[in-house]
Amino acid sequence: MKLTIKYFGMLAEITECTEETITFSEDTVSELLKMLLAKYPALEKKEFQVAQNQTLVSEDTQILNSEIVLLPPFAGG
Amino acid sequence: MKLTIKYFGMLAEITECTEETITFSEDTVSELLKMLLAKYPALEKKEFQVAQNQTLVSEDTQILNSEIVLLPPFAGG
Amino acid sequence: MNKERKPKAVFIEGAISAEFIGNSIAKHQTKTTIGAHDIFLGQVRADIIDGKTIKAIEYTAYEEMANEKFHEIREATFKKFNLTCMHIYHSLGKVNAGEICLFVFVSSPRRVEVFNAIEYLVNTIKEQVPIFGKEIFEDQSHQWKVNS
Amino acid sequence: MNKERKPKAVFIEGAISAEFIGNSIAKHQTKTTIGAHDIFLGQVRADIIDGKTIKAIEYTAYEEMANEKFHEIREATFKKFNLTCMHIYHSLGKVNAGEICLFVFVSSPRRVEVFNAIEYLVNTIKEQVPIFGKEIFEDQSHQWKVNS
Repeated sequence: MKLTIKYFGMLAEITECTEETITFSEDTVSELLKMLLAKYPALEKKEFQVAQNQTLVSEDTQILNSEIVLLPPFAGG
Repeated sequence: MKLTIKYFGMLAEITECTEETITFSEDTVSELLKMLLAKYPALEKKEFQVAQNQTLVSEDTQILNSEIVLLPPFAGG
Repeated sequence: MNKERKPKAVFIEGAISAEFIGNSIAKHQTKTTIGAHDIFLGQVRADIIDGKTIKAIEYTAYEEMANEKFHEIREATFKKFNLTCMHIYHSLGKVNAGEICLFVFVSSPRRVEVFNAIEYLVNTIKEQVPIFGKEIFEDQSHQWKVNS
Repeated sequence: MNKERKPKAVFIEGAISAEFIGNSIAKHQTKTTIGAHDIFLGQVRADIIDGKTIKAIEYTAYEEMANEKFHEIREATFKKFNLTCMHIYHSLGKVNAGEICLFVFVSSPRRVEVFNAIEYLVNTIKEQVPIFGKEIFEDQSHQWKVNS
């Protein structure tokens, strides 16, 4: 399937884009992350969380949606 | 000695004055209060504190000053 | 921290305006070590008691002692918490329901300090400062305010 | 309390002005059941890091999720505390040192409610809302803000 990945803050500096569309045939967040870390090794050192449907998800969550978001540490206020 | 007594809030309603000067020959706050309660029996039912030199004092405090203040419950804010 | 601060004027005649508060906030925008402000405002409630509505509170104070106490409380609060600045204003005279009678403003590099300081300050002011409030009803009768 | 409230706009482009805050306070003077307001303001600090001074923070957010989160936090806070009203504003884009980036405003009949609510709200916002801050130094280099 086609998957849109969005990156925020320091993560977008590493990927050099705020959004990209990839082809993804696996199942879980963990498999997606493996793929993204291979593409962007510098992500390995960064702390981040993954959101699907505007909700934080864990690594074993199934990817249902067409949009996945990578979020660095929150720093509001 | 001549003593000035000040009354605030609901206490001034009972005494019908905010300030008066009395002649006082005793020693402690407790003796002064006895005198004032005799003059204003309605004070008996009221909660209040006594200040000398801008400081709250207890009943056995000696009266040193020429000004004593009777303060009803504080209600700032 | 043993700086001695001069007593500052706390009492304001009548209500404290929203504009006054806005101006006070604006004055802090040159202080760039501040990361967090906390502002407490006390507002006169139109409480209904036995069918009668409070329309104003008339504040009086034993001013000499109140000013002394405000100064003591300021000093104690500066010692207890890491604050950059602190402002306290309280009304005297008549304040209508809906108007503001108490304005307490603390600022610090860090938020945890302002949360703790504002609560301590407001509670201590209510407890220790000789201020009295005459609650005036619509029919001009009155009762004396008691802090809960 | 199970009133459903519509999501309210939280994000403001650029700094939050002292005048905006003053106006917001003024609007509450018709609400005569309110006895206590508490206002928290987050201000951008000109921190010095390795000899370089922060001159601004540029805020971005994952807005769809942030708005959803703000709405959830509002609802949870209304359930937890007895509040008459609640307002939250956060900046997006560039906010200079000394300027205000967060404005949280709670009101209640009683002061204990506003003290507890403001602390809960500010901490929860910092913890749960996907907002990011790029701290820009005087020489235009930058680092990413981390909440402590």
